[in-house]
Amino acid sequence: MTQVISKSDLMVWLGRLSESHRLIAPVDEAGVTLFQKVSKVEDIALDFTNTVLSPKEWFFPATETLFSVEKKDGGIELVPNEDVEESVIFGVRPCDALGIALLDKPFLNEPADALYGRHRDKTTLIGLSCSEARPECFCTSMGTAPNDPANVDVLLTEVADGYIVDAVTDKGKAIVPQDLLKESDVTAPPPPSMETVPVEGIEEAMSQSFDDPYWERLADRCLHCKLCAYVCPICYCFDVRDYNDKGKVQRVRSWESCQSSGFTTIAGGYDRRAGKGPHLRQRFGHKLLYFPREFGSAACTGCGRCVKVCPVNVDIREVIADVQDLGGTSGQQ
Amino acid sequence: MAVEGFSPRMVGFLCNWCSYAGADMAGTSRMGYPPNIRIIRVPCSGRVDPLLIIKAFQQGADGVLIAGCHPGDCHYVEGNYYARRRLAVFRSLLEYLGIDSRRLRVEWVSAAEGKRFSNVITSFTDDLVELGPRSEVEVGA
Amino acid sequence: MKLGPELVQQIRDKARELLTSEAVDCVIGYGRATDGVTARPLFVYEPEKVNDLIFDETCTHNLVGYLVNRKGKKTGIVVKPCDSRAINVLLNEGQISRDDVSIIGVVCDGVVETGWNRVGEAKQARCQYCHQHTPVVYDFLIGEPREESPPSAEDYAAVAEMEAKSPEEREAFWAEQFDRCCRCYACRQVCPGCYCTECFVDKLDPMWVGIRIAPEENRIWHTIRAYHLAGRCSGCNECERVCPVNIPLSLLNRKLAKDVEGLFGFQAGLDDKEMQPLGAFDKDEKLGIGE
Amino acid sequence: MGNNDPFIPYLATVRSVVDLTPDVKLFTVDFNDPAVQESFTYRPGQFAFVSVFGMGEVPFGITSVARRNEGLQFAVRRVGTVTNALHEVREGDTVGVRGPFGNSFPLEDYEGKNIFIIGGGIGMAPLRPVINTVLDRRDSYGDLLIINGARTPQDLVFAPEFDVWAQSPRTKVELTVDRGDDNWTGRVALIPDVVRDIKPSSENVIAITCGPPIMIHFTLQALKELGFADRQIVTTLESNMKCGLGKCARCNVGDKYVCKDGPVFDFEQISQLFEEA
Repeated sequence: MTQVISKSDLMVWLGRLSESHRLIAPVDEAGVTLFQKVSKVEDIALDFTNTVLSPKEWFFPATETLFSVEKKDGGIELVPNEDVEESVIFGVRPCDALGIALLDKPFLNEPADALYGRHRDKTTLIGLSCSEARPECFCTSMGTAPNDPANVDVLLTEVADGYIVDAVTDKGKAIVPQDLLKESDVTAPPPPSMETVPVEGIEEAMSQSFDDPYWERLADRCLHCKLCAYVCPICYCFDVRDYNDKGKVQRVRSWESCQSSGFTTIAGGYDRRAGKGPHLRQRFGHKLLYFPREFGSAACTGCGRCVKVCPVNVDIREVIADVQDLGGTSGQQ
Repeated sequence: MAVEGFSPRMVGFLCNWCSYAGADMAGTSRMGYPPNIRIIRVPCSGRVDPLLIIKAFQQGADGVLIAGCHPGDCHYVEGNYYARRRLAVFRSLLEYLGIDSRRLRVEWVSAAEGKRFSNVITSFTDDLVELGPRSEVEVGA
Repeated sequence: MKLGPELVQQIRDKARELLTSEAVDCVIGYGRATDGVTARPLFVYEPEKVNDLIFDETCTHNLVGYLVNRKGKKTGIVVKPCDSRAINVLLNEGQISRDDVSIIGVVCDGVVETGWNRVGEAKQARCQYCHQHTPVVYDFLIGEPREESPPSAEDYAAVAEMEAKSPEEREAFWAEQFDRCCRCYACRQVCPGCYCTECFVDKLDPMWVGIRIAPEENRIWHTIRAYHLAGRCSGCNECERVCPVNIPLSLLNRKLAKDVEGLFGFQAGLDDKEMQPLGAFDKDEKLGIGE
Repeated sequence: MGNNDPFIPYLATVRSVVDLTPDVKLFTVDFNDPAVQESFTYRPGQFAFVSVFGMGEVPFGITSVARRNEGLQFAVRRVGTVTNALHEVREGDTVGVRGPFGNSFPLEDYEGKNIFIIGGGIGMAPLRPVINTVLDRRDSYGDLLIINGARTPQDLVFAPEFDVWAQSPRTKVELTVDRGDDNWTGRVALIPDVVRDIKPSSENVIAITCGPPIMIHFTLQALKELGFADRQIVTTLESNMKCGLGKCARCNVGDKYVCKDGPVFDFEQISQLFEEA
């Protein structure tokens, strides 16, 4: 037997959650679906495959104050940003949930990033199984699946007249509305299938192909924008700067990307990673070689966002396949 | 929409050779003008990058004044001609983005025109009082 | 636009000829993307690879920006008429040398709305107000030159509609648009006119715009980005195409194009001689500034 | 640091500011919290971030020796926004310090060996604690040879200390400048050429070098000509970094972080690092 919530009761539940928590859910705006804070549950987009930006922005916001500098007793005091609300994110796809689990690795690695930790502690994830796969999806190659409950607190799976509710963690059990659930013998539909990407042995292949001219050729068409990094559920490079707004002093961190020019430039102007090829290679090197060595798995969830948004079709699936092939022939078009 | 007790904040970019001297002239001649303007001396009106203007608005300015030498009198011969074109285009862009173009004032004030400088500031201040405060700018909201 | 197979073959033949004769060491054109239906930029270095070149109504990319990365290297490039205007902009600004580029110009009736794995039916909006069907500069022309349609009052309709709104409505509209911006700078990176080695927004010592991905700073970015392209934007609209959050950048670029055309009678990139208007002046002009 | 938040610096008060050269100042700071002042310890080669609140924070190699109790010291060259702001800081002002970060020079491993220090410009800053440690424990090490180069005589950062160093037993200091002046009677030569001229033996010696990338590049060549092996040549890498914690993903060289796994590497390690970076 499984527990099921009807579609109308789901809205009732979300309505309750929006009162008790900061509720974040997919919302359609100007033709794009984004995770946003919602006050009216009618605004929630239920009919979406996935959002343009991943939910990482609710743990690692695009811009966030790390601490403020306040005057106290003739001196100063550094006040950490404690402004983190109890939140529920609804509609997290399993790939993005994996992304958050992977983000934990660098951020919660000792010494842990306190602010990230606060966001993480105070947020409950309601996952939503995917009933369809997009052409760019390849999560099953990256260690998760369209119905993977592993990294969410509650997983909902759509069935004929509602959703199967699977409270995975204690945090999830705490928010599940027992009064709205019904026992049912309905079974979950089989998850959609998708293309397989040859990731087996990719670390070794990356290492072997490191000096291959492939990277220079691939970088020919790369624009070195930060789009792939900003839509990525894992990319976590950041910049930190101080602000002094009319006497209000804050240290702020914002997203950055290894594709930025000057990312590795030091005082005096020397850049050890100058050039298009090494620049672009860093992106794939980090995802497929360095991150796995440091944390044991690739920094990719197969969400396909970068594939979808890249203006010039730098397709990580193709890169993985090419790198695997680079044994004999090199050079890619 | 006049707001009771509103005192506009203004930033003035004055060219070193004419308008800054004109402001000096106004001061030394004891010609009064409203104290709302913060003056920044620049080498030439042609030096005023529109980035400076929008930055001033972002930082909470209600109005921005750019003053330079009269056409034909530029210390660098042609800086103010370039400024004229750029500011014409930029002011229209600001208006399009919803910043009332009256908030960006461009005037030619010579070193001898202390009176004119004082009049410009007075009338610009009056205009800004009438326009009211810019909707409260939340820096980095 | 559909090009007949014989015209696509002409592109390939010309590319092969350029590579084989070593007139160029690379031809930049279009190839098929991994979705199998749209196009992506393709750099061809070997004559035997020219058959990977394609051309069809999904070839929306403006490839001209790549020429700046290849300064001093002999390069062949496939351009549509709108793209060809960007070549003139770069020539005019001394960014590329005419001797280094071999231009394969393609006569164009417009390209369609595309996205990843998606080919639309309708022509892109920018093609509907484009009056350039034959490239303005080329070495080899693919297709028959077309008689150009005259400008129409409708060309700037979207801008006029925005201008007709109240300042408050406009401010609110743009605030909402800029709020979505995540400052990925795809719009800048894809733009052939944005070739500064250090963009004003990357100057962080001192910080002019700031790193905060937040509405006020986003607005500065978009305002100055658009302004820096006044009289230089050739209207390829790649910036709007690549925006992940659908910010209507064409409404800004077109506004500046309209003003520049209205004030100075100038359109960017029609030739490589005339100085772009913000780099020039007329002593006696009246522009409503300081008068 | 405070609040277990590694991004929050300790507050510190500037004890003194000394002009070392026209564009380098030496800052000595004490932590405001006595417990931190007591417990904060570090080793030669480690670095810390210094904050000027409202302007930002920048990593610097610590230039003092912990056990000398001379206070925490940084030699700061004026190059950008934060260093400019630091140059405006006065005695008694409050700054922030985060650290110490990174590995250090494995000086215990060098015991019994000759030490050859090659510093260019502000690159002397992280080498000074190495020199002072060797001098503090003079009997544990062989000969100490120091080559210090700068653009002009005024730019030699630790000039007042050269005599102290030179008067120590089995210690030699060689100074060189790119451009001399009327009072300069010393060498006018580039550091790699001085290395070639002096020809130190590559037997039982560790060369420790720090300076601008271009100087390191050519000094490495000179040392190799003299028979130095890669593992005998040690440097401290400079990198753009934002956190010091291995999180901002900026200073990585392959799968190693300059901030955590470095900044001290020998060239055997460095050549391996850059194979995949």
